[in-house]
Amino acid sequence: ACSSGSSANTADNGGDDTITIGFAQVGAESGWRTANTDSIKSTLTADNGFDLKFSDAQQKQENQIQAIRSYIAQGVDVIAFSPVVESGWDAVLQEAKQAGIPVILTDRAVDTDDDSLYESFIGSDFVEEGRRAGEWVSQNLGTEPINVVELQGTTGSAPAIDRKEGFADAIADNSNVTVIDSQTGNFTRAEGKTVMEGFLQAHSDIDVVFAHNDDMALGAIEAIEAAGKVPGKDIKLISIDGVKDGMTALADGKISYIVECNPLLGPDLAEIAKKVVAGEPVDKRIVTKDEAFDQEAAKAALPDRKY
Amino acid sequence: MTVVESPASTPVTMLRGAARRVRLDRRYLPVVGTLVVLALMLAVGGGRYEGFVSGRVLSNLLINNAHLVALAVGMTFVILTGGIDLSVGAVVALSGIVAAVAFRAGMPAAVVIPVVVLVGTVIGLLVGVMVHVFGVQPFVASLAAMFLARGLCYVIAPESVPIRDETFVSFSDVSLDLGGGWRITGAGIIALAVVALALWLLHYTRFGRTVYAIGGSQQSALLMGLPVARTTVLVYVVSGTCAGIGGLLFAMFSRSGYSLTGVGMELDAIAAVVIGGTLLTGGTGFVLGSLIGVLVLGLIQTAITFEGTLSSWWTRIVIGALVLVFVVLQRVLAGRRVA
Amino acid sequence: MNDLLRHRLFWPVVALVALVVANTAHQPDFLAIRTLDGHLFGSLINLLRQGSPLLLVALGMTLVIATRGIDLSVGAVAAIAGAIGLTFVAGAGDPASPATVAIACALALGVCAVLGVWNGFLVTVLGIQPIIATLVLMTAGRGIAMLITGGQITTVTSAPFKAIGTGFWLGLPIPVIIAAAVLVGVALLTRRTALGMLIESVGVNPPAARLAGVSARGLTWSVYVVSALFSGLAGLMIAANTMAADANNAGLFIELDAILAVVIGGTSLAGGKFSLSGTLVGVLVIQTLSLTVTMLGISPSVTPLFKAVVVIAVCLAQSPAVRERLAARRRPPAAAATTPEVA
Amino acid sequence: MSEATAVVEMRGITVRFGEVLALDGVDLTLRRGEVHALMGENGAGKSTLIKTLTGVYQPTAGSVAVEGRPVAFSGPGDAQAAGVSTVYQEVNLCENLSVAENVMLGAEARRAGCVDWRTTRRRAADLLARLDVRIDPASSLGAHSLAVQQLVAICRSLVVDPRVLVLDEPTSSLDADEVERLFRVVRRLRDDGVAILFVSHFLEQVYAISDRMTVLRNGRLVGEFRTAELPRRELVRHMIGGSLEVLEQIDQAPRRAVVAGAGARPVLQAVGLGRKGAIQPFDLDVHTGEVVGLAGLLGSGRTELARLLTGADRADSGRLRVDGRAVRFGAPRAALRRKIAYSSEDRKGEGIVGDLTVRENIVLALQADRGWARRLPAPLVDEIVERYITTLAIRPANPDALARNLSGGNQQKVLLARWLATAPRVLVLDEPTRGIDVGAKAEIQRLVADLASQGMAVVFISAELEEVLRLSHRVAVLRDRAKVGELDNTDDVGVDAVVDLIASGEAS
Ligand SMILES: Nc1ncnc2c1ncn2[C@@H]1O[C@H](COP(=O)(O)OP(=O)(O)OP(=O)(O)O)[C@@H](O)[C@H]1O
Ligand SMILES: Nc1ncnc2c1ncn2[C@@H]1O[C@H](COP(=O)(O)OP(=O)(O)OP(=O)(O)O)[C@@H](O)[C@H]1O
Ligand SMILES: [Mg+2]
Ligand SMILES: [Mg+2]
Repeated sequence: ACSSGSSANTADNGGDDTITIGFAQVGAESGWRTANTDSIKSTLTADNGFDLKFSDAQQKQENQIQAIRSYIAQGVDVIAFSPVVESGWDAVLQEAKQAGIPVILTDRAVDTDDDSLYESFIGSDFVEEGRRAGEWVSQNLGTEPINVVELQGTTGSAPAIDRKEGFADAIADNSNVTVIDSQTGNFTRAEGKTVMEGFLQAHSDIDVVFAHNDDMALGAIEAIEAAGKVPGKDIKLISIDGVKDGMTALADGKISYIVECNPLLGPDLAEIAKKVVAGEPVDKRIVTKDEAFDQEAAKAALPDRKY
Repeated sequence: MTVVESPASTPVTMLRGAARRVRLDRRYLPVVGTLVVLALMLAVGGGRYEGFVSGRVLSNLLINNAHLVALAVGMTFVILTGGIDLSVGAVVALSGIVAAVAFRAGMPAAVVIPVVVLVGTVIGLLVGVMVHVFGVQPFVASLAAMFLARGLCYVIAPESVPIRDETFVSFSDVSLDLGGGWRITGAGIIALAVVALALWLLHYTRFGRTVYAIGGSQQSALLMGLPVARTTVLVYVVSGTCAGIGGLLFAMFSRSGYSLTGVGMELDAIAAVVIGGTLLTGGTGFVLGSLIGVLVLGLIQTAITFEGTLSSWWTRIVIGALVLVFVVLQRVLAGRRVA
Repeated sequence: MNDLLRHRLFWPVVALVALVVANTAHQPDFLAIRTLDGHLFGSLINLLRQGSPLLLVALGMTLVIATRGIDLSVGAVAAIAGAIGLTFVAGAGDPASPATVAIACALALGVCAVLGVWNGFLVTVLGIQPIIATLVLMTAGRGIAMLITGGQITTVTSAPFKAIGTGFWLGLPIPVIIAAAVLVGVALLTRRTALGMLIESVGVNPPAARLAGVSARGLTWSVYVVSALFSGLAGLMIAANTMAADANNAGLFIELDAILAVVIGGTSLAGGKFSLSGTLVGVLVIQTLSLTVTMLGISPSVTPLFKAVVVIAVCLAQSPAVRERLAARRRPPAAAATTPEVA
Repeated sequence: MSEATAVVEMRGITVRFGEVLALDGVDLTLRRGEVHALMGENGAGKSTLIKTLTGVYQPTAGSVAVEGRPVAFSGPGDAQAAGVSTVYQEVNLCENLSVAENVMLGAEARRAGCVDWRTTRRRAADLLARLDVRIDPASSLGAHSLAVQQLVAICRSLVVDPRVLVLDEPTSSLDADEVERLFRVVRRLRDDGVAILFVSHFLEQVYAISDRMTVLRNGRLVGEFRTAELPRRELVRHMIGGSLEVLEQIDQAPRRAVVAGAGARPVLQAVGLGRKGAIQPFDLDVHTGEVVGLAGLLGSGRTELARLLTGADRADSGRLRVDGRAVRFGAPRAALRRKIAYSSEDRKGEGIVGDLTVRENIVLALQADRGWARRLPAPLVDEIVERYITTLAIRPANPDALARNLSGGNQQKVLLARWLATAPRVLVLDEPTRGIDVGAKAEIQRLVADLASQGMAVVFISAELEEVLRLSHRVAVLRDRAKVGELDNTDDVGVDAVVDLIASGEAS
């Protein structure tokens, strides 16, 4: 009786137009991710006409694929997910397609030849983020020779690769800016601090720190202060994300520039999901509006910063 | 005597035979315990979630965890000798990457597939040699191999590399419909074949018996004149090879290679083996138990998805709690063992 | 000379010295120790400070391993301790008062003790294999920590709390003082009393220890409690280091480093004889290794390779087979025992 | 017997372990169709010589030849392949496997690359039947008592049709009946031309079975002798080296003292104590100053009884009283609190803590009883350790040696020292003289008698009925895991009376 998983879900086949949406989240590995989850959970509510099925993959692709398969078996109306990795989704997306369930990607893209496997991608452009950070450094600080150290994200992860690439691109034609060292701080404060301490030992002439996220920058600030230097003066910091702690540090002048990576994808997702279910056409690529902040902008934005 | 066998006698004797076998071998108790709890979980899940006990969901258990089955099988060999192999998660990543990069370079599947499995074999051999010849503790030897494999991954390709080779893709698309929503994929079949091969190796070859003997007491096995050296090395080779196969299966599953896959997968494999009733001290356990162990872990994951509203932290807590409930129930059913 | 060469810790110490030499060659003032405002600064001091949490965790791990156990939950416990400590301070009326911080720490350590009791209960009473028993808390523990912080990275400003991670006392970093005190305490407790011998007897031959009237259960149980307590202390240090309770990443994979340190230090995972000084050396090797990666500017992608090479080198040099060969070259040939045990 | 051809020739074997010179230029010749006894005190080097023969140890100097060809086995596997089959001193089998698997491991019958379990099991059953071991071949080895395991180990050595059979103390926990059965097999093999090397501390057995013997002392060769031409006293003199003091001790070994205060309240009293599947409910009184012997055949339940008395296993019926007060032992610790100590028969599995030193092993129980916080003061430890090393002649007399490096007999002495050091009121000794040489055995027997006369109560288990009878005031007889009777050991009670009781279940 209950053999066919694709049999219609009983919850929404009447006149009632609640949309059942399965969301497979990466995990809760950072404050950014938590804000992202909160945004999705608080937007896709019953009041807004959604029945959200949420799962957390704990940073494992296999768990995410498993969750998507399970959503297919449960016969949801829409599947949305933030892919842990870029590639490796063809098979399961094919299954979703065969079951007639549209898929929306958030935050990170997938690498596939077959565009028809998903309806739309909502998220930031990591390369662009790195490029914007690089451009700012090049224009504002690169007027004289400076030495930059880079705190990379988790080795091999898409944001780390893309942000590094974008940054390198942007400073390529400014001979004043040299990246003298680059290590991974795994996107965490503690490792950001440890690595920065090492940098400070190994190099006496660091002018700028480029951190792939705020957390590592915050760790680096601790290290710089502990070494008796003043962050923002002796050593300037640039980072990406714009979480509250980072913005506070920016407002305090400890960080000099932050490129935002907006985690509040809930509203966009809700809108797209409704359109997709209604059969309306949607853009294949929806890049979220990411701002960039300097000290003044941060002071202005901080009071109503939600995350 | 030419007495016509009464129709009732066959099932009765069969039952009696089964009962005798169960009574005879206390060693099977942990596995039976695991099975019972698995059934219990299915019953509870079925009552709680609609469509939980369906052919599709249950088939997915094997489809989603084929790679883990291979890893757990290899791990069973190692754990039976009283060792442990922490390198398997990293080997999965490494062989996946090697596969992806080789395919990207345009090599044919007929070359790539054996090479990928061989990658695992070589790493396993390395661990085995360190453990046996140099007397390095298995935990450390395999940890070093884990670093090594992970490092090689980053060197080969830090980014995730998709696999587009047509032979490979079409092979990983193989899916047999068994009716009623039940299906099995090529990966699933390979995994089951690995299990069958392991069963044969462990129970019908001298190698297998030596594995158990070493787990019982390495010193005794040595004094009994068994080939302890060769077997110890081989066990890690088997585990490495299984990890290579696991990597292949994972590559089929995800159609990509990525240096960060399989972080912590070794712990899943170990957990599956132990849940399946194998003692970490070595000497007791069954490969079928490990298969069931994998299914249990998969079922826990499925239950969590079906629950549908758990936040990240509750997910972790619930997984921990379910593993606990499972292990405790299994102990109760299998009876206390002298530790 | 021979005795020195044959010493258990000879090769780990050689590795340590080699790493320090490599760093010094690359950065001549690596060994320099400066004073700034009466506080000691320098790479070596940093090394010790960064290694303090690992040393604490590894000390607890050493004891657990001596009883043939293993504790995978240390990282999760550390995360919980940090979460409790900082969340309490954040919620308190006066985050900067030492009293608040003292209560926060006591609370965190108290909870850790309970977690240790829980682990010990699973292992000794229910008889679950240690690796699985502690795997439960390893998985669930981070969830609990996140539950406490609400999934956020709790950030607080509180000078006394911060001192646990980065403060100085008598010119020395406070974490180093704490870790050293714990090390000395454990050493005294195990070697000046009979505790060490009893723990080892439980690890070597549990049935024999039981018949000899050793309360194996009590000892095993308390070892897990101690391990959890030390992990909790380490967790507070980690949290205080950045003044942020990161439930996900605090102490991530620290269990592997700790086990590695214990084993490099010559304690066998099969239980029995343990060496605290060995663990100290192991911790220093691992910590120096990480620092070396940064100091020498080794590319992140080959970092694990570099670590693998060093670990393999140390382990092989330490291995009985190689030692036997080295020894054989120096002394008249000895009977090579293929089995360690003799009837 | 004429000089038959030499199958094994070991010449000038020297083995050194660090500082210890375990063997120093020892020769050994085994001839076809002879039973050759290897004799020597504990630690003389017998087991080491055997392990050198089978390739477990590589000699520092010397040569080994089998059938005239020089060999250098790299391990027991090699030796086995060359027809040298060995039963080592400690039972070296795998408890996790079944009896049949243990017997056949490495020699399983195979068909088309697969183990043929049916044939394998049948062959195991045949071998077991040859030694008259009546146990289920499919049962798990760990479920059997040490004696049964020893028999299984012997069966195992016969699997491959050996040319040389080495038996290192195979009889140490067998009773007379089992020994006789073993000897029948040994004699048959000898007649088939197998060379047999036999180690035992039981002189009667050696004289009953061997044709020739090689005597070692302190790792050196004393000489090779024909058994028939060497009187016992002479043999013992060779083994212990000149002084005949010990011999006198053996001759005047203590005969039991007068039963002290019969009717007084027993120190330890079991009423209906039992445990399902292990031993049926039994009553037993043990008085101060009394030695109670337990007699019975192999597997009759003596060990189980002892374990219930001392909290090693938990009883599920009946009561236990100490000084008339009811007690309940949940663990050996509780028993030790009341000064009741149990020395297990399984010194490898439950006795010696191999990785600890001799010193630590000796004080372990005493220290455990004091609690961890109150460490025994070093001078006291040294005094205790010193005392027992001397009294029991533990060799090497180095308190810092690792216990696992001691010879089997010396490990047993260390174990005994551990229990004596706790100064127990009731001492339960399960096979305390297992694997101990003549001199030390006499010493231990005397010690037991002395302790009893000083007021200690002793429960004494031994496979040797004579020994039990010589020491005990009373003998409790067990059969089929039940206590079937009790004898006051007056002068007219002999071995026969006990055997009768075992056989009939009724006191004569
Ligand atoms: N691995 C080892 N390391 C150090 N010393 C050893 C080792 N093996 C044996 N010995 C020493 O060698 C000597 C001979 O021991 P062996 O076991 O051969 O004695 P044995 O004659 O078999 O005695 P027993 O009758 O008690 O079994 C002993 O002094 C023992 O302590
Ligand atoms: N754990 C166990 N499970 C099942 N049977 C057991 C177990 N332990 C012992 N037995 C069996 O119980 C019987 C009694 O064994 P026990 O060791 O008490 O006898 P014993 O008189 O001391 O003999 P031995 O001379 O062999 O020491 C034996 O037949 C033995 O095989
Ligand atoms: Mg011996
Ligand atoms: Mg017995």
